[in-house]
Amino acid sequence: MSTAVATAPVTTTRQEVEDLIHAYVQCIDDDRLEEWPDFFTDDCVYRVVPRENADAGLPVAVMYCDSKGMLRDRIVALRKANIYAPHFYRHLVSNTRVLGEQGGVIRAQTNYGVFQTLLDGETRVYNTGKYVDQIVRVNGQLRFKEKVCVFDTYRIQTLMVTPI
Amino acid sequence: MSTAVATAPVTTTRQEVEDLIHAYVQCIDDDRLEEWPDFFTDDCVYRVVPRENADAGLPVAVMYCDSKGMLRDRIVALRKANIYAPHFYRHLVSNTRVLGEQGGVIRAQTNYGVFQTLLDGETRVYNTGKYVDQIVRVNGQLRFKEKVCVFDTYRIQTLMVTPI
Amino acid sequence: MSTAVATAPVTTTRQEVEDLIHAYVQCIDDDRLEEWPDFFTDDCVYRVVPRENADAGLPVAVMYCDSKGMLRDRIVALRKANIYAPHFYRHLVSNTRVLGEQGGVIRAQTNYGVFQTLLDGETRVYNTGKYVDQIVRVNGQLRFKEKVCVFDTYRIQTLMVTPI
Amino acid sequence: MDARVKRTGGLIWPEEGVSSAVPYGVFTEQAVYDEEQARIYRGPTWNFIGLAAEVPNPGDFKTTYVGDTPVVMTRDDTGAIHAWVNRCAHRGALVCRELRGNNAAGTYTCVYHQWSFDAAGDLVGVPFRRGLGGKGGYPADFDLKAHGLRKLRVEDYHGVVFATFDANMPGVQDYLGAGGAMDAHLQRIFKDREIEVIGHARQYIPSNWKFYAENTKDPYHASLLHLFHMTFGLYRSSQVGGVKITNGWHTVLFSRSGTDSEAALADTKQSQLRTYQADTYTLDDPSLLRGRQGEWDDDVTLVIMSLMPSLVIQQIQNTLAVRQILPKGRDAFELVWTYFGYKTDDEELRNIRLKQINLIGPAGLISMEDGESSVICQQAVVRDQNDWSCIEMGGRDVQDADHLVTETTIRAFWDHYRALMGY
Amino acid sequence: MDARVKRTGGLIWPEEGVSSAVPYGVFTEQAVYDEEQARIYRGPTWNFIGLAAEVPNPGDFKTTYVGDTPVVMTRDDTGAIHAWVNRCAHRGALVCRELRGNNAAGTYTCVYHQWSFDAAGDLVGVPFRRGLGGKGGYPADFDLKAHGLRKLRVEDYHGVVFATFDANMPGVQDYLGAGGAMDAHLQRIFKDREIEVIGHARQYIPSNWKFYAENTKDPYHASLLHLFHMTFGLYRSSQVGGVKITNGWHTVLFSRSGTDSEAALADTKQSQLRTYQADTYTLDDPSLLRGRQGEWDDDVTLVIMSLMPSLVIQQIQNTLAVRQILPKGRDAFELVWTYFGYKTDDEELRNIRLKQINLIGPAGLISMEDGESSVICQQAVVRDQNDWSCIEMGGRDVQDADHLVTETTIRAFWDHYRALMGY
Amino acid sequence: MDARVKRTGGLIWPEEGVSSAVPYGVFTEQAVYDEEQARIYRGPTWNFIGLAAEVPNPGDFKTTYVGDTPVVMTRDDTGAIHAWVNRCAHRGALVCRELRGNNAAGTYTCVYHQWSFDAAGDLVGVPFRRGLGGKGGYPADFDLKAHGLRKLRVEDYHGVVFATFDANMPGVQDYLGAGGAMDAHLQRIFKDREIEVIGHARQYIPSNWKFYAENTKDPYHASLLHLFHMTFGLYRSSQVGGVKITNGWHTVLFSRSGTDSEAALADTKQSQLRTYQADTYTLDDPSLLRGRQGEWDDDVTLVIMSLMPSLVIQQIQNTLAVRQILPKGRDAFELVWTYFGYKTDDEELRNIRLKQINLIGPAGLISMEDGESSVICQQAVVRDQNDWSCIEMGGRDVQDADHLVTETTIRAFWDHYRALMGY
Ligand code: FES
Ligand code: FES
Ligand code: FES
Ligand SMILES: [Fe+3]
Ligand SMILES: [Fe+3]
Ligand SMILES: [Fe+3]
Repeated sequence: MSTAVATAPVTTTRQEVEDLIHAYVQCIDDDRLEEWPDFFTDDCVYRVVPRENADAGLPVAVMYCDSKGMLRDRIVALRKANIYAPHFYRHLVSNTRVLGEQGGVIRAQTNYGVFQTLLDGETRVYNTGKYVDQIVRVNGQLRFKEKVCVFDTYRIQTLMVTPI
Repeated sequence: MSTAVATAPVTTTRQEVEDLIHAYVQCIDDDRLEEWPDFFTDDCVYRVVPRENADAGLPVAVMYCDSKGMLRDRIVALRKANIYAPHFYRHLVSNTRVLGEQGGVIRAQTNYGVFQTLLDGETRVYNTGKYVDQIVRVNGQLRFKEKVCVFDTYRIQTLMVTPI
Repeated sequence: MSTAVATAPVTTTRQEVEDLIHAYVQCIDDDRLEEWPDFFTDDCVYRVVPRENADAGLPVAVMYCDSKGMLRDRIVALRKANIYAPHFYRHLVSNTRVLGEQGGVIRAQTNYGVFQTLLDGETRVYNTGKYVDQIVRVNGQLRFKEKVCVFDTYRIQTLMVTPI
Repeated sequence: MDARVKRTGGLIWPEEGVSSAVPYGVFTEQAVYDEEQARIYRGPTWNFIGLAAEVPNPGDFKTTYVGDTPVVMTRDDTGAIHAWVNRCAHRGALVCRELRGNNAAGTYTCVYHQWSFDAAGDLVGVPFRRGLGGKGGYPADFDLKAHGLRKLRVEDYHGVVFATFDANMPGVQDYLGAGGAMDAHLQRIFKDREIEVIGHARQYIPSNWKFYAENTKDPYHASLLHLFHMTFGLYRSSQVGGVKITNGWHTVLFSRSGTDSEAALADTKQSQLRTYQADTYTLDDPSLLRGRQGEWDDDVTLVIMSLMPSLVIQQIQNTLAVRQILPKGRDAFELVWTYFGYKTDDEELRNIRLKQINLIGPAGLISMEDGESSVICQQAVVRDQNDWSCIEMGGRDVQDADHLVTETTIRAFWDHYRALMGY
Repeated sequence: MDARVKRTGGLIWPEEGVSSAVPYGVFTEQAVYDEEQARIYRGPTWNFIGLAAEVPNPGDFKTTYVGDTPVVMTRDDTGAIHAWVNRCAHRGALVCRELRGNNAAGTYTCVYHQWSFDAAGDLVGVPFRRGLGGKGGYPADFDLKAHGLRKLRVEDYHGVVFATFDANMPGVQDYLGAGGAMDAHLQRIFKDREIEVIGHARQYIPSNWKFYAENTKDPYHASLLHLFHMTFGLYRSSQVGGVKITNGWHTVLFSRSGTDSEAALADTKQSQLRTYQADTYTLDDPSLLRGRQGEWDDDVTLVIMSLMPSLVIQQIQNTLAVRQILPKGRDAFELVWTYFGYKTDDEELRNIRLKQINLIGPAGLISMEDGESSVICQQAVVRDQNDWSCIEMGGRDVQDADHLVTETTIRAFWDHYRALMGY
Repeated sequence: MDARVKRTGGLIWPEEGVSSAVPYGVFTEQAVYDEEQARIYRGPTWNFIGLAAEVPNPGDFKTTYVGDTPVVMTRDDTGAIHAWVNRCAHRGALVCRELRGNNAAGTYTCVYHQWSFDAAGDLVGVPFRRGLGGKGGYPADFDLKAHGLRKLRVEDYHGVVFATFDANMPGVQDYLGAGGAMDAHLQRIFKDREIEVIGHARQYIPSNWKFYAENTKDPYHASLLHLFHMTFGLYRSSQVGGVKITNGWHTVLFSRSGTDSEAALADTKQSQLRTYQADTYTLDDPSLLRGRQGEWDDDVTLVIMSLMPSLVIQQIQNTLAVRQILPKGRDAFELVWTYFGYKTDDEELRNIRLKQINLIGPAGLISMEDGESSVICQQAVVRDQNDWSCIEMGGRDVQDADHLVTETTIRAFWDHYRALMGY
């Protein structure tokens, strides 16, 4: 890659980050949720934060996991424990921007929209917001060290069970 | 291209596939539908499949064309024959992923959302889903050999006439 | 960059235009509106045009600024003068296409969707359309010489104050 | 005509027995809609709830609606089909929350407090009935038998399953007219045939369900709205065909391709219709229309059976489908398509059926236009609840016809509708 | 005040003749809304349907509404303008399904069964009238003349086109007050001028249409809501201006920039208002406000004509527009802007008009705030249908004023509204 | 049971005093909803409007609702808390248009005409009151005092703030039952504790608010709907716990983890419940459940206080939250969560509270299921307004219980509801 990196580092990096995010999103939308935790590092932090709190500087997140184990537990609960309306997501992501890289940690930001379809077959705007990510390389693979989803749609329709 | 290809084959390919899909989508949104069939090979397959059937392994598609001629007939009918409410589409596509290449056939997957505006000037979420594409090179140009649109929004609002 | 440019000029350019548009959109969505005018040249033209007029060849735009000063005045008014419901935008942009380059002016087209959230915390499809841009280089930076937002959603919900 | 005021919705109707006009308020008034739910969908009618082939195995179930009441159709381990209102007898939750599936255990357990019911809707289990550790629990006189789900009567007629809220209904065959045209045509498609469901499609149409009822009973529009019908002769008012009415409001509409009488065709050409472009309009790939000839030996190429209030059965060329009409309020309905073929289909024939869905379905080059026509009617009748439509093609009476230039079938519908509604 | 109960919506109104207070239920009750459609929009009123310049040529048409009834405005080949309800006389479909266009053939054909009507709304053709090959067809006594579209009376007054459902209305000029202020100001803009439509804009506002009616008749708010008006003196309550009332509820509001009386301006400054920052608030590019002076020799720089129930005509600096108010239910209305200039405009003047739309339109630095004020009123009056507003600025009576510190025009509106509604 | 017809919504109720059944129409009829707003939310009830800690400083304000009426809660510069209807006394606009903020000036100025009010809701300023330059202005007898905002009575009870429209209400402590279980449990959490708001969350749930009221008063469902409760013993019907009822319809539900009686646990295991998988279901990272033990010395690990009509206060393990229930029509309500801790929290404890929100909130592994259960009830009761639910767990009477196998608390709710509504 050296050449490419030399000639257009940012471009390349944006490409890579997009590849990561695209794979992440497809994994959720294709309902391969068991693979979802693998996009994170073992000591990851995953937070889904209402913009209402983010703007007010309040710490409450509706989902807050500080280990890959907790991510797995979320999925096991979704599969075996929780009661909610069957549904599927469709993510549209856009304008991924690499904000910087320091000590091997890449900071990136991406807009997303999640469109939810319930069994009635209607699709609704369920959740829009931005990903604020810290990404690292683990054996050559990019992984989320921290992923914060700050969502605009702080009036959640009924409930949230599937990760964003 | 050799250098670029050598240095970052996947990246380049994703670029190209995105270019194809972007051109395809723009063609529809700009209402240049007469050009739409030219994005396909002569012996193409185009299917628009409700997720309800795809998940159940049932073959029914709401649109199913197995030749470029049938694609043309769709457009002629839309222009000259069919009665429906005037409208326009706005596609947003995202996370195109190249899944593999074999025997000159590139398999790719892309999320899409179609936002429809009727003459009242209101825009609604009309159809979200994913493109599952098989793409080949015809005189250096990428073309769809097979395009399957699996759509989440299986409760179709009124009708579907414009291709997805 | 020469190598990259040499090897894949279009790709590279699309990258750059996307970088510009992504930065532009993020600036609005992050409510850093004071920086928004800086994405334009001093003698810029910014027009937000209902598709109803564009299709009929009528010149009326709901926003029409022909100088960077007018863009600044829009933001000052939004901050200090105007009365409207507090809200935020989330842009999703897609299929940026570079249509050509002539005399240093790059013509590009991009689909966008703006999702608006009011204080009730609900997110609605507020405005979809396409950017038709003329872009130039100012001290190595890409800037909008002309930006025309042709919007499908010509029935505007209540009012428009934040730029698209 | 004279007119008489009717209470519900304050509508003014033509005098008794005149069905060639209807006040538009019947499509807009909430009071009318609510009364329809009581007097029609829960009244003396058999409502389509599915094909037996949708629940082939013991434990299979499907959720659907009768009118706008959610119901579940189940098959128990004896193979019998049941239907019950999808509302728990405890505190009202939906008992069944998927579109369809198989319930191996054979019991349907409400998620809220885990009351469980069998396939027939009888209550078979209640957690903590006797309390825990001697505390709490249900009263001693609590009787499981008194807390079953609300059951509907069900009949599987040649694989087409109907349900009714009315305990005193005659059987389905009597309901649709034993030995009549509807019965004959239904048997023509279903009797002794093993069918196979090949897929579904759904349209949500912002229009009153009765506009669509009119549409499916309307031989007049088929030539005039649908260019594909008229130009390619899939259906033409000039063809040999007709309409048959059974038990008041069920109707069968049929025609044979390529049988246009010279005289009728001549008259048609004279009319200079948008939809008739036989000489100029062609297909680039005619394979769409190249179906399999003579699948039935009667050469009938199009049949539309309108089995009120909630079912349309179609054969158009080689496409077979049932359409379920689900009212969703005074100004919307959902149309649920279930396509099927026969177990005996060869691959080519199966592919023909799949291809012809390009003609008939939500994106059907023909049928999409029926959705649109329903919508533009609803949009136009926002006011003038007491203006009347004009349903006089083919006369003002109600009777079978050996031609397709009539609205008699629509008059039949309104006639019977008024009787059921007490108008 | 005394109060009297009124039946519709159970609202309690101030005693007869007192218009300085209104029960908020008038903005929220469905029964009130429905009665308005009958007594106002279909009652003794002339409703704006478009500018003659929108249908310049024979065959041109435009779809719009009177109240919430869809209507079509057409120009026939003699040049005459017609209007009819957009509902087919056969079975109720929309006859015309585009926003606007030209119908070369001159006939309007319903897509459903191809009944065709001429520009005046008369039925001119019916397919298969005599049947096909001797079968079917309409009854012998079927009379085309009896099945025309529902027509409205139309009048083109100096290029502004109005329609009414009321056969007995006097002409438009009498309706708005012959020789009165409204008539004079309308003629000032339109009489003997060739206008050119330069574009449209639409706002959908979740508010009752009457909140916007109050707003456009309200000289009081203009200085206090709109910083741009007040700070840049486009409009100031301290300027020379006034309000004129004609035929009960039509009102004209006008002012002249740069004519502020010392005393009034001094009082204004004292009030310490958010909207008055003349000394501190400046524009980076003042070209926005640099219009063309003296386009009219009377130096009137702002005129808002509120021509009830559905039209606002404006001149603000050099922007010219008509605003059509379309009620969309008790809690929403659509505002349709049509901007125009004169055929005689030079390029610079035309560009000025286009630029000033930044001030007045859906994104107008001034007018956006009128949309917002309507919405926050609707949001606030969800309950307390019988609490009253307070409309006492400038007194409690109804009369013309030579100043802008009054709500007399709003009182005039309610006065007349109550008369029409029988409150 | 006997039954008696009730006028509103035409519902048929069980005979007087029987609360073990409710007609489903109470969840669907608009007339019932409107009457609730008048008789309950604006009737003899104290409605939660916020925590005092949400408006800690003079000038702080917060917009919220009482029922579906928009109100504002303010703190004036003396530190007193006020509440008033958020509707301008002039012409009805929302006075306050943000969620929350600080109003340094201390005056609330309506944007429409800049009438300004103080924190208590009194009118303190009106622009152009005496006109401008001697013209216009308000009548001489115009009295500021007569045009204040509509005020509610407010009481700050240990930092929990309530408001009422009813002037004659006893104090909050009497309302919830002085010295009773509710009072004791509320004080246990709030009395003499400095709390700190750590964030908010909102759910919009398409269900009638009373389905959620039943849910929060329902010890029966907690073990049977929530696997996490049952499997991990956060709550189990077999634990030591109980329910207490005060002043008719306020209820407290509490339990202690790890106190399951052998007998009760044995009965539970026998029941073979989906939600009980103690032996097989484990967490990969148990830190979620590793809270801080003994934060309170009574070892109560779960308390749900349902303080009618609009508040739930919870302590579940170490999560502390108030939930405000805001009806949004007959078929929707909003649930507003406000999470808090104590100023004295160490960092670890604060983090525990944040982490346990994974259990209790819009995405709570437990509480998400309460939202879902409310929705599926609403979806199931579209028709059959006069079918009855069955609320007989733990008997048919209303009394405190020392166990959790009962619905007596729900019966208490309906009992009191009927009294207030006159059913
Ligand atoms: S509602 Fe079904 S078990 Fe309680
Ligand atoms: S509805 Fe217009 S022609 Fe039949
Ligand atoms: S409405 Fe509040 S000041 Fe006029
Ligand atoms: Fe048809
Ligand atoms: Fe204004
Ligand atoms: Fe619960």
